[in-house]
Amino acid sequence: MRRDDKKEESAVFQRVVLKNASPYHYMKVCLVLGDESTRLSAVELKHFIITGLKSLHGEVGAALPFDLLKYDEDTLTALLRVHSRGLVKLWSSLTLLGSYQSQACAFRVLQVSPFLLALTGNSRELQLDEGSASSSSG
Amino acid sequence: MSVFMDLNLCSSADRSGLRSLIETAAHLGFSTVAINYVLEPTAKKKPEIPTPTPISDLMDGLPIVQGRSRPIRVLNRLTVVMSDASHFRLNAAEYRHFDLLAVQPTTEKLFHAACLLYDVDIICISLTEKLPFFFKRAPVNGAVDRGVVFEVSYSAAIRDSTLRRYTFTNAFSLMDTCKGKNVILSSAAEKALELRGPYDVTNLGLLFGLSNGDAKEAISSTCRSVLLHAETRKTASGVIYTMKSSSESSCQERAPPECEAPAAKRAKPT
Amino acid sequence: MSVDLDQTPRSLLVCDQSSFLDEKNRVSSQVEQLHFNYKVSVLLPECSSTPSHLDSVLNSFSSFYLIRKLPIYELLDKHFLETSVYQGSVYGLSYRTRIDEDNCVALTPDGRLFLSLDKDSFQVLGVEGKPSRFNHRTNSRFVVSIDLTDSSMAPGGRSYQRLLTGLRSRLHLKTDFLLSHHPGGGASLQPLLSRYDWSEHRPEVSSHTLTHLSSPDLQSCDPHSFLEWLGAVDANISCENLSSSFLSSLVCPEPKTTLSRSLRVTICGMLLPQDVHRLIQEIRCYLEQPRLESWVSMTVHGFVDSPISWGVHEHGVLRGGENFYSLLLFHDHTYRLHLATGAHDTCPP
Amino acid sequence: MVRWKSRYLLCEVNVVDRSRLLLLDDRAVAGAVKAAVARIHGDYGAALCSIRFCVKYLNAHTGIVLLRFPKSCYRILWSALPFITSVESRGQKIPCFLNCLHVGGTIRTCQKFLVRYNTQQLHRMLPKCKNEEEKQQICKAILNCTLTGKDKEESEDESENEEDEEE
Repeated sequence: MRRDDKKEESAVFQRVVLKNASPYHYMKVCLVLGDESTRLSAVELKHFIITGLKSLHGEVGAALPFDLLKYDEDTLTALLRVHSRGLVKLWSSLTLLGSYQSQACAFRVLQVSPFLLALTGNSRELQLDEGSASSSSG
Repeated sequence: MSVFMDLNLCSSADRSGLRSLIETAAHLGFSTVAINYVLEPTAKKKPEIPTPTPISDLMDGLPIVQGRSRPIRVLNRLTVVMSDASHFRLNAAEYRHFDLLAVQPTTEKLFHAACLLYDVDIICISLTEKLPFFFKRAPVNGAVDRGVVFEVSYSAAIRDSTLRRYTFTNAFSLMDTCKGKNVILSSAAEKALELRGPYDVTNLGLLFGLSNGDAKEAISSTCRSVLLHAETRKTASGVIYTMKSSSESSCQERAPPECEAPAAKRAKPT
Repeated sequence: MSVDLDQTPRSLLVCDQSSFLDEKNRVSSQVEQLHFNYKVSVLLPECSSTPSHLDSVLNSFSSFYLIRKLPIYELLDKHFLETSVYQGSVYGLSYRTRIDEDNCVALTPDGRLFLSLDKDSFQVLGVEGKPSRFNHRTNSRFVVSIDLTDSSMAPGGRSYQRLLTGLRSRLHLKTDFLLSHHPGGGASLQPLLSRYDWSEHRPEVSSHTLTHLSSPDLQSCDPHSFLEWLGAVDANISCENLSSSFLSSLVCPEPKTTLSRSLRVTICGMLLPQDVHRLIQEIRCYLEQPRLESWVSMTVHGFVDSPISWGVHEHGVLRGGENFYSLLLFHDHTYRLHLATGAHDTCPP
Repeated sequence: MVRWKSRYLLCEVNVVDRSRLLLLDDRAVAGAVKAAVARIHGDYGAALCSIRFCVKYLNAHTGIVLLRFPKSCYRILWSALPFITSVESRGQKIPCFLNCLHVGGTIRTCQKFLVRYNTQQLHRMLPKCKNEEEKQQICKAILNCTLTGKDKEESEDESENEEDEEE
């Protein structure tokens, strides 16, 4: 982490560059289950993720603090927040989680970013084909 | 960087399973996949070299890669599990049906030979058991110089905790030896839920001891050089490419789309 | 080689603080330099419905066109160059291509064409370029940057012919393409559009009312907490947690106040910097009237897969290609600007 | 030739009842380390702990162990050592803890450190002797042992043969 003030001409104009200073990383994940009718509550999901952390990274992993910021039970989509130092551990244990209550499952990580704002404006989600446009061809 | 590839999807007799594997891979953002046929000769019996199922038989239209407007590209690959030098026949005509050729040596001697002599594209390391040998720098460097790559598959690590430990151990010692060069990461998935997205695989690469950049190359650029290496195997040093004119139509299909490119340029690995 | 699982790829956050009244403020140039904007989201505190001025600005954002399977050599068409590119203010960006995998193309309003190509395509094209800054071990991606307004690129010239034949007969680069132009520029896109399968799209406006929103003290809040809070508002995440809670310990930074009714307006599509600039002016007018809360925040997200982010600086994707800025405007014409980029990007201006 | 870089951790096994130290053997200590790493760092740690990890030297009399870890991951493995509370050997559970004395890049540096450390310990212990006679005995015993190099005494034995450094 470095913080260098590039210039400070007056009290009015100030510019600060923060490099690698983001304290958290944010992940947008979606759980895919073999049996699509299964539903998990938020608490169950968090426990499930902790199980994965514990099996891959042991007690150190299980103690890794992370937050379930938002969770949609219908789509099994969740937003996670984790300290930047724990990102690789959390992500890898999500990747290697392969079964939930003896049914196959997989976490699809949709986006990872050091800024929560970036998760709300991902241009890869831009869909232009579904109607809503006055289309013509020539 | 080039497109993301997963050069190991397990073939199976179950066609709908294979179809859903390819569909999932396309959905996850892989632009090229290879269906892997495993040949495991033993001392007693020598099984026939399988012929790959044409993709057109498998599915009507190829699925579109997510977020792109082009369909996925499907290749065929043969993996020969070797416990004896006689199991790998040099220049066997049957091998020519496959786009990619891989060997999985099980003894140190064969590993040495595979690295330095055999005309193959990929050397698989069995990651699910304790390795019967150590990786030595000399053969590994030889393989790196020849453009042969090593493959690490992750789906065993999803299935079982013991297999996971072996995968990590073996992958880590491999990376220690080859320093992250010429390594590809692939799934070896049998079921669609064993596949993981490209960025997930990259992150997993960090646990195998790869750096961020190396891990991303392991599923893109290095895979591309494998494909080019495979093409040079079929051609005379990548300069001349022969096609049988009788079966022109079938060959044309398999020939890469950008055939007009100067062959020498395209064939250079890396 | 050593095992270090704690490291994460680089990220950059630039925080500017100044006033619109200060002559040295660079907001307009910073806004202009981010050419390809995907989404703008405005947060109006203590506001129940979109003020009519803002509404009309939002609804007058320029529309954009999607052309399917456009051969890129069409951009070098003599007629297109004369009627559009030389007139200025034409924005073009390849669509459904990913900067870390595919060939990407961008056309900037000053008439520069950027091609970010993989190694095969670059060698086949045979035009001068330079290796991407974000290559790792081997040069596997190359960037070609061409100034179409330059005299050497005039139709008929040698380098023009070289590029044209490269694109037309060797590379056959075809992609879906987003095209837009600022109406003031006088460019006309119709001749090009008429030859291909195209559709016109209007930026989508949506608004959302938030009640009982807790907000931090904006003057004292540190940049990362502020952006986190803003992100939570944009993503509809509740900050009403206890710090000891099991599920989530995200809380609004102290000291906080509660806003009874706030409005979030978003607009999404391919947005032009000129329109964003107009929106900023309108927000400043809005702030001049006395209100309960004297600030407005505006966030602009750039396209993830654009070959360039700010100015002509190369942009890439390692894991996420975030490039966005967030402008916080106050009643007294002071502002705070946060510009953020991910790992494969240069420092914002 | 490129060398495999390793780190050697010189540890002291602390037990309540010193007589039970004699029950220790290489395999028991290695097992205890592996179990602790697997518990603290999970499958990932366990996997790292099977790469070139071994108990290079164990002195059951003094309770000194020398562990070898790959250099690239010794920190993560080291962090699990404090969590060892007992070593199970020959069917018996010996409550103990490991105290890391020195971390070295070669066995030689560890040996040098051990000699110095034991000398210090000796100087610390000598004043505690009950009478002059006992002191003399010990000194004599030590002198004998260093001269002949063949130690049958129970005092500090430094005759650990220098293991060849791996190439």
